[in-house]
Amino acid sequence: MSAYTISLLSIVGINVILAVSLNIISGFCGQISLGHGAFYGAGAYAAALVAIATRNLPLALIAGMLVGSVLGLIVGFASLRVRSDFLAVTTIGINFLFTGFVRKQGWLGAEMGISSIPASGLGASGNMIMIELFAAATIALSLYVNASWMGFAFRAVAEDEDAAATLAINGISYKLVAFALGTALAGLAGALYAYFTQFINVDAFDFITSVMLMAMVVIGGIGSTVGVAIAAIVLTLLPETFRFINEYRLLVFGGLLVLFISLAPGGLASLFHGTRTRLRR
Amino acid sequence: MNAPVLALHNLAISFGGVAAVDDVSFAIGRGDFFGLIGPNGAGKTTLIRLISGILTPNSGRVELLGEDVTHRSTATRVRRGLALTHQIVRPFRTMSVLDNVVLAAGHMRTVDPLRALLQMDRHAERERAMSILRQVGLAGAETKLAGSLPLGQLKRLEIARALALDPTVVLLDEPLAGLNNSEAAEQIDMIAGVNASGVTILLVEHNLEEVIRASRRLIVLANGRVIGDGVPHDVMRQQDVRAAYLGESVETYAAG
Amino acid sequence: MFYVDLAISGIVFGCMYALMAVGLTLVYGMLRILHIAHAAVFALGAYVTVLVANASGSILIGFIAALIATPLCGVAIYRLLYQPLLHYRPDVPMIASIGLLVLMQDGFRILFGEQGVTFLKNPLAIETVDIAGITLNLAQIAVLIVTIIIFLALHLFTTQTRIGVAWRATVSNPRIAASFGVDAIRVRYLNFAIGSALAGVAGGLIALLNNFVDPTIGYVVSYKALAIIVLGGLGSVRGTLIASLFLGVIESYGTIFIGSYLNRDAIAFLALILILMARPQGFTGARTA
Amino acid sequence: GFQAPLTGLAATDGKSSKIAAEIAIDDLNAAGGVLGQKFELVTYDDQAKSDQAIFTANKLVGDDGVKFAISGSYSAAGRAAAPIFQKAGVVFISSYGVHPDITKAGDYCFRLVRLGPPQGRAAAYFIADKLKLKKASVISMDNDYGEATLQGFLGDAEKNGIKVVNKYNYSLQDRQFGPIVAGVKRDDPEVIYATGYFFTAGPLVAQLRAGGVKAPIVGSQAFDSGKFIEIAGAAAEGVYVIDGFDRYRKDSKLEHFTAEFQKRAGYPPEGVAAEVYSSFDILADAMKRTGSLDPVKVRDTLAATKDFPMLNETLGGFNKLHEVVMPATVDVVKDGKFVHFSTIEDAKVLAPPEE
Amino acid sequence: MLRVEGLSCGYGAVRAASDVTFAVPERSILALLGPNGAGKTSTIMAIMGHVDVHAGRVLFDGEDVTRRRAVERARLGVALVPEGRQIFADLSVDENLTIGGYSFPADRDRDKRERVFALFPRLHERRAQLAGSMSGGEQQMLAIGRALMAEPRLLLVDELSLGLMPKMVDICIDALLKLREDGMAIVLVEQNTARALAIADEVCVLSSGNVVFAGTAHDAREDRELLTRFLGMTERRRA
Ligand SMILES: Nc1ncnc2c1ncn2[C@@H]1O[C@H](COP(=O)(O)OP(=O)(O)OP(=O)(O)O)[C@@H](O)[C@H]1O
Ligand SMILES: Nc1ncnc2c1ncn2[C@@H]1O[C@H](COP(=O)(O)OP(=O)(O)OP(=O)(O)O)[C@@H](O)[C@H]1O
Ligand SMILES: [Mg+2]
Ligand SMILES: [Mg+2]
Repeated sequence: MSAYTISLLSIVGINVILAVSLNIISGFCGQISLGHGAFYGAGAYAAALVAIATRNLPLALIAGMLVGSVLGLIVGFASLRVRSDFLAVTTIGINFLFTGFVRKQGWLGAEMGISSIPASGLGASGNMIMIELFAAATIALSLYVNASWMGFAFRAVAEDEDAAATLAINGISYKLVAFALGTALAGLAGALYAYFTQFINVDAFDFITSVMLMAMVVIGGIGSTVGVAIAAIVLTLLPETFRFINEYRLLVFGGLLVLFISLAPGGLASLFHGTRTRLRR
Repeated sequence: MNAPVLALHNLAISFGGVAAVDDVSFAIGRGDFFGLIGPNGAGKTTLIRLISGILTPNSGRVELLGEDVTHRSTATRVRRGLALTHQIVRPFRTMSVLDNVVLAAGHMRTVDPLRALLQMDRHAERERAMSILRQVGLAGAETKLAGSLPLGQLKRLEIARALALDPTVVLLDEPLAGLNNSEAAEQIDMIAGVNASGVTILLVEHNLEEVIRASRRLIVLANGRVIGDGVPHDVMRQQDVRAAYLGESVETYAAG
Repeated sequence: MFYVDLAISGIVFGCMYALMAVGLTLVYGMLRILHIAHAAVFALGAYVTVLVANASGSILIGFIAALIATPLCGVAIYRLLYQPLLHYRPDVPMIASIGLLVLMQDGFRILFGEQGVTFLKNPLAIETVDIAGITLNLAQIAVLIVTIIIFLALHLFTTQTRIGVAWRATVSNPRIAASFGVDAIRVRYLNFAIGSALAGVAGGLIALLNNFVDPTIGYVVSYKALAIIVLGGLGSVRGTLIASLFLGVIESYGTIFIGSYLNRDAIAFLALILILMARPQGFTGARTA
Repeated sequence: GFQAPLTGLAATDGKSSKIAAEIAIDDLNAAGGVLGQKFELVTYDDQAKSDQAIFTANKLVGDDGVKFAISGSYSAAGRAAAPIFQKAGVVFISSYGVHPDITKAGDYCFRLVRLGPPQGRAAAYFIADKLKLKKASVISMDNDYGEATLQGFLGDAEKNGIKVVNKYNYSLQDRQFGPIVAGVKRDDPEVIYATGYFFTAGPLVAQLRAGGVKAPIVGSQAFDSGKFIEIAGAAAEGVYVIDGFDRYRKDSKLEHFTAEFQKRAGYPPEGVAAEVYSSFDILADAMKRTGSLDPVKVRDTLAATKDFPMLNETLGGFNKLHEVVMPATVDVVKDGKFVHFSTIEDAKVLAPPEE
Repeated sequence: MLRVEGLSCGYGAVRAASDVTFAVPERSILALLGPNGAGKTSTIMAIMGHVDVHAGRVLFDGEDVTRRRAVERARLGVALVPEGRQIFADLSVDENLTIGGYSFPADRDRDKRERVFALFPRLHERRAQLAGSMSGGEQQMLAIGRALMAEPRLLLVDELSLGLMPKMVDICIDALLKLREDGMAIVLVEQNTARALAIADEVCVLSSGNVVFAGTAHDAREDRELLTRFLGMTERRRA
């Protein structure tokens, strides 16, 4: 396998984790978040610092998850107060706040980022295999959550929180759990990314990253784990396959995005089975 | 009367100057069947919202099973044995009828997200949901999306969900609206059956005939205040109740 | 004096934001879609103004051209992109909208060059006026005046006219509004046309202010305007103006006093989050328009 | 192999880079190539982003099997790519990425632009020594280039007796600088030092002047673009650019390049383009002198290069870290053109770091 | 005024009502009755133009409006009291009424508004309240008042008495009778069968989407089988 393929597969795995975890928050629990990049970044920075300090891979991964989920819980608490249609924009704010904060923090490398993150010690292919294993585990977890009573309750909260309350489902705790779980996974993805690039810079976790992740969720079919995972793979590889067209790349990409959503608004999942109705307002 | 399951003490709330509920107190004993009537805008729905915790009162207390729940969330109250139906129906429209009820039947599994995460099996809940759907007359509709049901059936779905919670007290807000006479009669018989099995009922209705037939005690609200309270036939003889509520139809019902 | 200068520059920022965001508010109020491609319409307005002004030699003609091009573009976006997606969750059209923004922005880059365009003659950015010791250039004054006019007109339109009420009724329940003779389709076209025209004017004015238009000019609009319409209470014209001015002034002071801890965008969003924590319904509450 | 940001925020410089690279390759091939072999250019878009650069670097190394790579991109991309080239034993030149880490990745990595800190130091030296001004307001942009340059400037300002009254910073999306103008007006400095790209520098300078600020403005290298003058118009007059590009110098190679670039791009070349062109030039020169295409040998020859005439300056040589040692040109805008103002030769000021 | 000929309607592949035929002349009330899910709402909404028509025609004043949009039908003089009220929740009571009269010039707006307020004084008390915060019955009054603002020639009422107290039901029924006298044609869906039959001229009964009775109200009142099987009236209750 060439180094190029390995690096590509690594990013694919990371993006799968990110998209599937965002789907837990936005798809299952209905909390639209356009700030997933912030949790991803928080995980990456936490892992980078721990990795440099301890050179211990498991510790760094755990640190990434922990910081991601703690931040997620804070945002979750904040989100409880805002009206649901404000949430998307509030989370955009979280993303800008995160990048704006990091840019000015000397101990986080500020504009310069953090480099010389120690290698995982697994080698490029070992790294890639680890990432894929985590991606598979994330997908499995997501499928399980959806099949469990938690997933069932998520759906109720997503559709009508007040009505859910009359069935003894406490929307607040479910939202918090969704945020904590989704952002912990995003933190994990960040940690894996830090090991993958060995150099992180806040630009990798900006608003555009968050938007791309949301695009993966929507294109995959909101709420469908498999659809979202496939979309993450496709949306990561697609721009690569037409790398040769260079400066027309974004143009084509934007065009395809528009075209796809116009033709299959229910996402990939709806192409396979009739989940269209679930996506209706 | 045995120990009250639900007691209201001087409840009051107002919206921008309008006193929607004004110093309301009463208590419902276990197994009782209360009717709550009153003119449009009297404050009945508001009262139900106060009891269920969707609204918090400006003053007064709500006691459920002897415990002060005035500042508890709706979910907590439901966990303690309260169930309610909405006047303006609120099903989970994108779920099947069955799932709507299964979710309610599984409320013990979903009280806490972490416990919910560890559980998958829905067999028992499905069985129970099916039998409740049969009870409310929705058998055959279980696979339909709740969003496509006609209004009359949505009213039944609301009741089915409430029953699936296995409640001690049920608050019903106009469960008969949108049903024709015999459907309404069936429905009220069904509710009476539920009451007979020991569940306490508080019923808000404008279908007087049925309320009077089914409830053992009637409370009349007007402008947020209780203006009548007692055995249905006695209350309906009160002049002010008839004036406020019945207008020209007084004769029709006086005969009853 | 310094503090007054800062306040003035904050108000100019605020007016700029208000012009960028008001079209977005209208669209959001009507369709509950975060119309991110609004930023591309805005950029289109900026490009058309500059290019036509340069070709014709008159800035006014540039603005007129933008006022023709942007409504057409907005209505086309509604008809071709959003209308078929109205029955889906709002995130679906939002992502389509983002796709369109990427497409259009890159289209501008390829069509008009990555170097951007500049007015050949832009006296408004150069000539200044001194009012009580405050120096403003003509472009800034134009921004202030246009903002006042537009917001007054819109406020009166949405609250005082029957069309305005119909507009809000369509927001609330389009089917039933139609049952009373409110033509939801026409109202929506009108909505997009007006919202986009405002974006076009905003684009032209900001081109004047910066004396420069490049493909990323819409980028700021695409996210900051979102913060503004949320602060304004989503769908509220009055709220949008208040929120814009507020953010403008906060940013203006913020860049000077806490600029070394947080950048300007972060300051704006910090303000947004803090305010939403205190007032979850934004500045003007949930009422539309 | 060549990578450049063809899309995204940095697309302007990316396009210039790409054209310059194409001219360089055409010129080299027209001259018969090197050692009988023609050059082949493989270009990828890295969007000036680190993760994209990892792909493109890996693709260049793995799929295309390039032996020599040049980056016409910013630091983030260069930093991510450098270790990959280093590991693969590919000679890598960063034409204008200013972050120190790029060359720290290893001995295969070179840089053809002055690092941020010495650029800032040069500015401080120029202000104190040539302009003889003592009281400065500093405006810097929020990115690694801005930050690095600022640090260099602040570090040396005091030494040169310059008092920095106030520091301001802005982000690359900003085009309106009202608060900064207000602040500078209050500071009433003798001189303003600013970093920025043409798209921020143009509006910034115009607004400073419109706001009534008269103090001379000293700009960083990235001011260097005809577009800057176009945007700022008359306000650009008298602005100094440190480490500028002396484009009207009499030099046949430069004249040829300028003409060719103008033809292909439709606008005159900036410093960025010149740097990219020279990157190819110097690499080919090293190959010729080595007499072989073996990357290890070419690397060593390249490291030993002395007094090589680049388009913008004459390269003195590379230091231990493969950083450039060369004098700095200062341009000034006059009658709507960048013209040569002076040259800073002081080796101590311009010395790149050794580690 | 209104003729419905062989109308079949539904939602996509779902058929809600088939082959419905009836006519409502000026100055008359047609009661559209039937058990839950019979297709009454669907038929009403198809007449208004909100539900897909699969077959058949809707004629208004002899003119075929089957392909017309709802807006155009509204302008021809059709108004709707929809099932479940569907008032404009974030508009004030006054603004809801404004929309009711939207198809007509504003000049007579005041008179019409006064008439509505005379019928429902509660609405007058709450002119500025947001409609969404009104009680169920108040919203129903608003829905009726809104339709009256249109001064329609054809009024479609889906569940007149829904959520109204008995006194208010009487008031509304009186109002309908008066409107009929003024020449209006009315299609009335009502679950209180006895009251509906008492005021209707014609009756159409649906069950599971099919017409099981069409004829005069007089005939319907005499048809025991119909009353007990489809209209839920038991002997006890008729007595
Ligand atoms: N959020 C609110 N803001 C203002 N007024 C309100 C609000 N909620 C309720 N009201 C008013 O309070 C009064 C009581 O309303 P409530 O819904 O309790 O009446 P109700 O007895 O249920 O009437 P109905 O029989 O019509 O359903 C009404 O006049 C209503 O308009
Ligand atoms: N949006 C929808 N999508 C699919 N099917 C629908 C939809 N709305 C209604 N139906 C179906 O159409 C049939 C007729 O419904 P309709 O609402 O017309 O009945 P109705 O006679 O008005 O009943 P009710 O008295 O309960 O209001 C029902 O079987 C219902 O399930
Ligand atoms: Mg009520
Ligand atoms: Mg119906």
